[in-house]
Amino acid sequence: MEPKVNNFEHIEKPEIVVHETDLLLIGGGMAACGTAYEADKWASPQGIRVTMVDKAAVDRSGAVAMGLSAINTYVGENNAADFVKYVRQDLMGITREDLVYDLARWVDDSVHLFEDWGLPVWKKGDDNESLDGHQAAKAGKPSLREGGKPVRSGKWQIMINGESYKVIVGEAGKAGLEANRVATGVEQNLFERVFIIKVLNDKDDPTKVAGAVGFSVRENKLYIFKCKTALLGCGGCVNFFRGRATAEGQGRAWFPVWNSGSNYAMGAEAGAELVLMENRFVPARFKDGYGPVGAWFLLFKAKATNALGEDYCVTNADEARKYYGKYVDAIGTCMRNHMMIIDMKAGKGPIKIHTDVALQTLGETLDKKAMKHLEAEAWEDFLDMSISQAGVWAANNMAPEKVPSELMPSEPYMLGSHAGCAGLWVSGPGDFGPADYFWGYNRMTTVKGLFTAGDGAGASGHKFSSGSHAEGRVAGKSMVAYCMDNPDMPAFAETEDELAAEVFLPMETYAKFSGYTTDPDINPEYIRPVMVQQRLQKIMDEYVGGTSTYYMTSGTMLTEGLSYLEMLKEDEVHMAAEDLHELLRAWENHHRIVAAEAHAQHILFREETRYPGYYYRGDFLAIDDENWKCFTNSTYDKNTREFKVFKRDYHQIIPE
Amino acid sequence: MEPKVNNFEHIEKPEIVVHETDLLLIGGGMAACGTAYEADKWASPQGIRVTMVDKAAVDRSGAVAMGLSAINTYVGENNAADFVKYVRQDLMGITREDLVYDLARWVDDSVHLFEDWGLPVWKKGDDNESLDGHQAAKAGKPSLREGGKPVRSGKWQIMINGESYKVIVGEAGKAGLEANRVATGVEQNLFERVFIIKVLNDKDDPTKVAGAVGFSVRENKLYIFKCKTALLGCGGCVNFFRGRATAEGQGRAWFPVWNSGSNYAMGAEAGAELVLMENRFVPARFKDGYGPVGAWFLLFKAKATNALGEDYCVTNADEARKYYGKYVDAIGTCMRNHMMIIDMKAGKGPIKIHTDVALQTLGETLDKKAMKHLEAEAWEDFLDMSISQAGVWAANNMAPEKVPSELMPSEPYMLGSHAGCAGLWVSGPGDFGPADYFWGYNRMTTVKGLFTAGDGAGASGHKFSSGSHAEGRVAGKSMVAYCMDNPDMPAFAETEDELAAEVFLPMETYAKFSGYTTDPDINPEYIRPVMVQQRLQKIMDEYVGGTSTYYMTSGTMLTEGLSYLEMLKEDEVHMAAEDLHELLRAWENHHRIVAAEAHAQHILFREETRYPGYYYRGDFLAIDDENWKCFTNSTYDKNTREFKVFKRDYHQIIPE
Amino acid sequence: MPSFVITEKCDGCKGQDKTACMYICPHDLMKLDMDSMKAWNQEPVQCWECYNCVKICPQQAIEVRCYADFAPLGAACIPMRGTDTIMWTVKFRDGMIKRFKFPIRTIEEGSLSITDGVQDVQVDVSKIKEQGLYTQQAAGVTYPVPA
Amino acid sequence: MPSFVITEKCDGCKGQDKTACMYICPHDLMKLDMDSMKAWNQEPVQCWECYNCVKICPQQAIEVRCYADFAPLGAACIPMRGTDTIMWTVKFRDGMIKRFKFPIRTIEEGSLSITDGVQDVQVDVSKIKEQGLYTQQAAGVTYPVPA
Ligand SMILES: Cc1cc2c(cc1C)N(S(=O)(=O)O)[C@@H]1C(=O)NC(=O)N=C1N2C[C@H](O)[C@H](O)[C@H](O)COP(=O)(O)OP(=O)(O)OC[C@H]1O[C@@H](n2cnc3c(N)ncnc32)[C@H](O)[C@@H]1O
Ligand SMILES: Cc1cc2c(cc1C)N(S(=O)(=O)O)[C@@H]1C(=O)NC(=O)N=C1N2C[C@H](O)[C@H](O)[C@H](O)COP(=O)(O)OP(=O)(O)OC[C@H]1O[C@@H](n2cnc3c(N)ncnc32)[C@H](O)[C@@H]1O
Ligand SMILES: Nc1ncnc2c1ncn2[C@@H]1O[C@H](COP(=O)(O)O)[C@@H](O)[C@H]1O
Ligand SMILES: Nc1ncnc2c1ncn2[C@@H]1O[C@H](COP(=O)(O)O)[C@@H](O)[C@H]1O
Ligand SMILES: Nc1ncnc2c1ncn2[C@@H]1O[C@H](COP(=O)(O)O)[C@@H](O)[C@H]1O
Ligand code: SF4
Ligand code: SF4
Ligand code: SF4
Ligand code: SF4
Ligand code: NA
Repeated sequence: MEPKVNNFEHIEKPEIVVHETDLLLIGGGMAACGTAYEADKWASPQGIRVTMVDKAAVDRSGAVAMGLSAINTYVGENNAADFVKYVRQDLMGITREDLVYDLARWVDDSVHLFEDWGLPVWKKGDDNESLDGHQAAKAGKPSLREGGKPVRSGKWQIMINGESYKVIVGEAGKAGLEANRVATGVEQNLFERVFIIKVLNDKDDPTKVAGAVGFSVRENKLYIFKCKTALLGCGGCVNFFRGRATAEGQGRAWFPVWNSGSNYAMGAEAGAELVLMENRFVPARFKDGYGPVGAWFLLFKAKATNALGEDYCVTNADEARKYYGKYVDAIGTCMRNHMMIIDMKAGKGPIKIHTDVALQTLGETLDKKAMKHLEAEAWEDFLDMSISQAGVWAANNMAPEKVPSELMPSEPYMLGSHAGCAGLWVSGPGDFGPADYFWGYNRMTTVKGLFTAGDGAGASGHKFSSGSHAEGRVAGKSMVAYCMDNPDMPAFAETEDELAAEVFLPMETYAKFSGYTTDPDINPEYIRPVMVQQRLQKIMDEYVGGTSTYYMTSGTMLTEGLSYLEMLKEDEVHMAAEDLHELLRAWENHHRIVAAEAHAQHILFREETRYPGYYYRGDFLAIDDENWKCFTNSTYDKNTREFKVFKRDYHQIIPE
Repeated sequence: MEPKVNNFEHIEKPEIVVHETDLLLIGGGMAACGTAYEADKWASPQGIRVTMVDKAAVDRSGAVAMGLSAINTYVGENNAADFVKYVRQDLMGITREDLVYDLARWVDDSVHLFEDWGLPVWKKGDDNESLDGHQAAKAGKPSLREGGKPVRSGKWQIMINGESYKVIVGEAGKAGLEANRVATGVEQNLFERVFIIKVLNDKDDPTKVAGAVGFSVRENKLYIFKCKTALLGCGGCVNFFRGRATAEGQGRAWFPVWNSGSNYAMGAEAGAELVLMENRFVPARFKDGYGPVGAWFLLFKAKATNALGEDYCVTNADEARKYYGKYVDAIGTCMRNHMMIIDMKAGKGPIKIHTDVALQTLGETLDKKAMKHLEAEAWEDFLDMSISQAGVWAANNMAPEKVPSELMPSEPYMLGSHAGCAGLWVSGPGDFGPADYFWGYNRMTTVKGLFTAGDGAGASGHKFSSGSHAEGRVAGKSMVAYCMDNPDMPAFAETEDELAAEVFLPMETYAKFSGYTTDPDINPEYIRPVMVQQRLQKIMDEYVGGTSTYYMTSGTMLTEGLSYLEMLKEDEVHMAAEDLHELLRAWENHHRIVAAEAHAQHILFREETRYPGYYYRGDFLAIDDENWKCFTNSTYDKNTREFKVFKRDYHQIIPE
Repeated sequence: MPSFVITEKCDGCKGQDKTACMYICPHDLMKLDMDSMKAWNQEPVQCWECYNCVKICPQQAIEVRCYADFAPLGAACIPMRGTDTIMWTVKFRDGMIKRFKFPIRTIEEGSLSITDGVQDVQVDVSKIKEQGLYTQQAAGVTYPVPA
Repeated sequence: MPSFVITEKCDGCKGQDKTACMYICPHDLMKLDMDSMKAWNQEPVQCWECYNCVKICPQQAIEVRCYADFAPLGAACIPMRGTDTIMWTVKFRDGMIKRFKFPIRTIEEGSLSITDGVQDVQVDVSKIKEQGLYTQQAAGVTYPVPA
């Protein structure tokens, strides 16, 4: 097909807004709100300007938009070294132990602030019963900071009443921004509903950040940001694999459907090194509604079995050990999936989680009122963070205290903060750890001035909401330090007109060609973003180990899939967008494609099955510690659009 | 939810057309066109009236609408007993040998007529080369009837230039109808664009047919047909399982997307016995475009291998023999799938068919012109009957002579005419075979006066297009005989108003409730047919052995799936249709649901894996000839909406 | 590749009673917009790509664009159906063109006979319960039964 | 269960600059139809069912109907979000009702402070390259390093 050009012949040229700042925070989620909060404290006294850009409204943007029912990383009475061991084990032996250990040193401080800011945290009552955040306050229980006892679901997890979690954290983040705005005298430093499409590099030093460009989904405006340092705080990558819903329900994913891999794509395009992009998270979830299982397994002590009533993690352990040896006994999240999948493939489904037995067992010792409270806790878990699952219960006449629920492993996600570790390769703290893990600024990527945190920072999972916030704060402090060391404002080569033409091309294409046919959806001159996404999802599903192959792939399947991805990359320049909303979808899908290719290329490179239950290399079914107990890193050339994947050393810092 | 009623308060009441006839042919495909043609000859001289109702235009309705490139059943120089052996083997040992043998006695006559009517049939040239239908005529080659030599792809298959196959067969069928109309003096006896929703039973004898009811998709008209005998000629069941396409491509199925199980649903609701409804066809097809493989394997002698270049039917034979013993060596269609699936699950994909090697090998002995002809033949195969597949080649820059193509087993279909045998239980010919296979009229179901043929007639696959036509003719002749024996016009109990209210309820529902929300698609008061279909497909896929479990199911999965189907049955009465087109979709999906439940109930009943490669019972993985070498039949109670499944004897008629 | 209608080319079949594309589509997909008097595929997701609408359109206003959820852009298969042959132009994504011509029938549409040759017989209604289709009975074919 | 808007109840946020539902939806789904001045979900297939539009609508005009491709009809989860608690009414398909009330915050929206308590410190910029978040540095927390 003819290449497409945009000389604004068919659409109105957007207004071009150029905004100069020192720190640019891209995203307004848990990490970026932490950055805004911490950076204000260090930057404002020095007149250093902080600006945040979020594609949505900070109150309810990112993964925590709906709320959460637990804070999954709170060290409390435990210690950082044990946390490293836990994370290392869950991530199959390979993790950046400096980053994980570092995180454990800061994370509780953020949790304490959340409580200060008004987040209700469950506490233990006098008889060891659970009190919700309001009951605890009424009973005069001290805050966590003051020694209050949280209700621990697991060793690292505590329960909260988290419906407004993001509203609260967002309010504090916005307060930090506002304090900085006042201190620096700028007119505006929070831009909501602006989607960033790419980071701009310095015109003389392509390994350095210089700004970012995006557009408003509300007004016909192009936004060009100039900055000294930028944070990628755009969360993980969702819906780049075909999900299990087939139509209306495709927006229902476990992780937030609006996070589209911007972190990984923009990082890669800016030249930042990626790490462990083969890693993915395939959470076992309550079927269809994607209700999380953590509270059910850890707090309510529910058991899951196959249709024969067998605990698949017991009955399949011997079979699993054949390939995965010791990794089976130090069981982690992917291995639990693996043993479930063995039974699903064998036709021993449906796999069920016995909520009924769990609640009845807990109820044995409870009076009526306490039992009511327990039932409310069970529902709150979903009503706080996965309301659809409560809807699925109600729609199927399923009361969790009466009947079990089906579990299902989901489609794959990429993320760096939950039980996964895809992301950008960042510098560690520097006060310990090997020299090759430190290059000056904690959480800086390999691009000078470009930082990341939360889902963006790779090889260091299990941060969760609290750790993402804390890591954002660490990054914020580092960014101010970087600014102080690098006071000159960089410049980029792209002209405003070039950027406008590039960003708005899909709208020009639509305006130019849509009249050619009587249905704007079916037109040989272009492709609508939704179809790009469907094509991507199908390729990933079928060739890169999605649900429909039970997560199986191989060198030959990947090679085939990559050849289809190549054509999709050629075709995405033909996307057409009817309006700004669809333009958003177009660029989201561009990000998904880059992130997806990274995923496929990394899986192809790593010739072993490091994460059974997340994906399988049919041609290398075992874990191969001999050759692959290392990081797999990559760089991307945005001009040739090619990845180069290579190994980096894993250093063990915390002994077994 | 409140039950829905239709008292035509929000929509205009349709005109009610009552049409009386003697033979009512429901459907206008290969079988029904055969019936119309043959019945005319017997009925017209006696003033017996024949009427055809087709949901589409006969010229291009049914499975052959696009065309076909081969006639898959032509006995020719072979004999009927061998045909029975072939079919029995391909259908895993259980078949109605009387029906299959009977078919072999008639089928060639239809093929000869097709050629008389203008269908171009390939012939062998003097040097044994292939001549297309025009070249053969130019070369003066005799017709098949006159001893011309067809180009055989397989023992039973011959090649044609079949783009206009259905136009031709339809023209002859319509000519038969027109001759009958003139002979009987009726005004109209062909109703196109009328969708039949159900067969009506006699008011005094519910085991007897009395008519049928449907509606026009073009005009606001209800059609009530009164008849003495009716033919169910509505083809197979497509898209009741989730397919492999995810969006726009969901209309692309191998079998015709417009055949929605009407045969099975209307037959069951009328009280007719079903047989082998657990059987399905899962064809291995060229990936995505669903291009058939027959010509490639049989005519062009292509080989298929896994990604390692291995012939999976060889390398997996030993493993397959563990469960399926002798059935592996007498290899049939499902077993070929089975061995392919073993490799797919093991990550040895993609499976490829080596079209390149095949054409190059055939080309070795050919000159340039002959080579061009061969290339054209290769393309014609798809351009005649699966144009999408040619499109997939072109879209991927794949020339079949240069690169291999990927194969993929499809989602399941139910059909009785191709390599599958779901359908209605019909009487055999009666001149041979056991007494329990004959009840008076060849191809009559267990409902008096209700006949079927083609995809509708079960336990006798491998009729294909030609056999379906011939079987339709057999049925036509029997129907006239039945009419002669039963000259009284039966009557049904339902009033015209009741039928109108029932048929148009989805439109009343839409008109009444759609304004409640600002988007008529998302409304708590109803469900649109497309979502009913999506829900059905997902249930079938996940619990009844669809593609996403690699065709695995089990007693526990089926039981779970049936509980979801039960709720879907409760919900389908809440379907809403904006217009007649959507009303068509509503009723198609009602038919799919009934057919789908029959499928699930039959699979649940048969406690073995009779058709490995089509589906697996994880709890009964082997073939169990001891207990299950029998037919599984069922009846449906349309009031309780329950199936009763039971065994019937298989009698071997043709010795090994 | 659902079908699509080229706005400029469609003339709504000149306001005839029924348009050619509506008449032929086996799945009731083609619809005429009464305001613009142009046709469109009302449910592309249900399109089988049978090309019947494409082949029948008197204006060559209908083409098919490969299903975008799995086919890369830029290819097309374009038929030109005559009275006895069909010509196909296959355009590859990379621009390569292949052309093919196939027979479609040996007797002109509308002129086949069901009373010619072997069909030219009067059935014997009294033999209706004997085996054999009418042509076979007339030709005196005898039927094998299994040994 | 994508969100839907009850025609009667939506008042288009009284023609304000931006409607509440448009303001809040994290996925840019809610849109105001300028003719009818009513909102609708422009892309239900992308709806996460986060209920933020439902919770924020001043007219209680938005509800959610379970995703029809997998959920049977007739159920609903209906929130009523107050200043410090949220009330949920869960309606089962069979009509059974469950009600729950949960805390949502302990400090009123808009009134949290980032300069109170431990936050009330001036950072020492010269220590920016030392370990510790500003609160921790101020509190003199010392950092473990691995043994
Ligand atoms: C969705 C979800 C998430 C979790 C859970 C359940 C559910 C259902 N569980 S449980 O399963 O265990 O139950 C956890 C739990 O209970 N406890 C916990 O602590 N964490 C859980 N998470 C994980 C945490 O939420 C997660 O770790 C953090 O939120 C990650 O923080 P961060 O990395 O900052 O990502 P974000 O999603 O919060 O924010 C992303 C921001 O970027 C914006 N954005 C994205 N792309 C952009 C672009 N191109 N331009 C501009 N802006 C652009 C977004 O709008 C957003 O502001
Ligand atoms: C789609 C398809 C089919 C085949 C093949 C490839 C492809 C891509 N292959 S290969 O794969 O091997 O390549 C075969 C091949 O090459 N050679 C061959 O002989 N047969 C093949 N078939 C099989 C035959 O086509 C098939 O066996 C016969 O057509 C079956 O005949 P019949 O049972 O009459 O079904 P039909 O589909 O023709 O007709 C159904 C009719 O019913 C109408 N209808 C349906 N429901 C109705 C309702 N409720 N009310 C009113 N009308 C209502 C339809 O409109 C239609 O008229
Ligand atoms: N069965 C389990 N055993 C141990 N930890 C679990 C289990 N399920 C979930 N978790 C942990 O609980 C937390 C929340 O998990 P999830 O709800 O699955 O996101 C994460 O830290 C998980 O690793
Ligand atoms: N699933 C597979 N897909 C593609 N190549 C494979 C696969 N399994 C093995 N191979 C390759 O096939 C060759 C022979 O492998 P083996 O099965 O070990 O004899 C080696 O080069 C393997 O890398
Ligand atoms: N590999 C094969 N070996 C033998 N027969 C086949 C093979 N593939 C298809 N057939 C037969 O070819 C005909 C058309 O098959 P298909 O094109 O798959 O519908 C049917 O009779 C099939 O049973
Ligand atoms: S057949 Fe062609 S000209 Fe006629 S209405 Fe359809 S698209 Fe238009
Ligand atoms: S290609 Fe076939 S199914 Fe599609 S609209 Fe045209 S006639 Fe209908
Ligand atoms: S928030 Fe409510 S009232 Fe306001 S526009 Fe949206 S739906 Fe209408
Ligand atoms: S429920 Fe959430 S995702 Fe859906 S429209 Fe409302 S705010 Fe948007
Ligand atoms: Na789908």
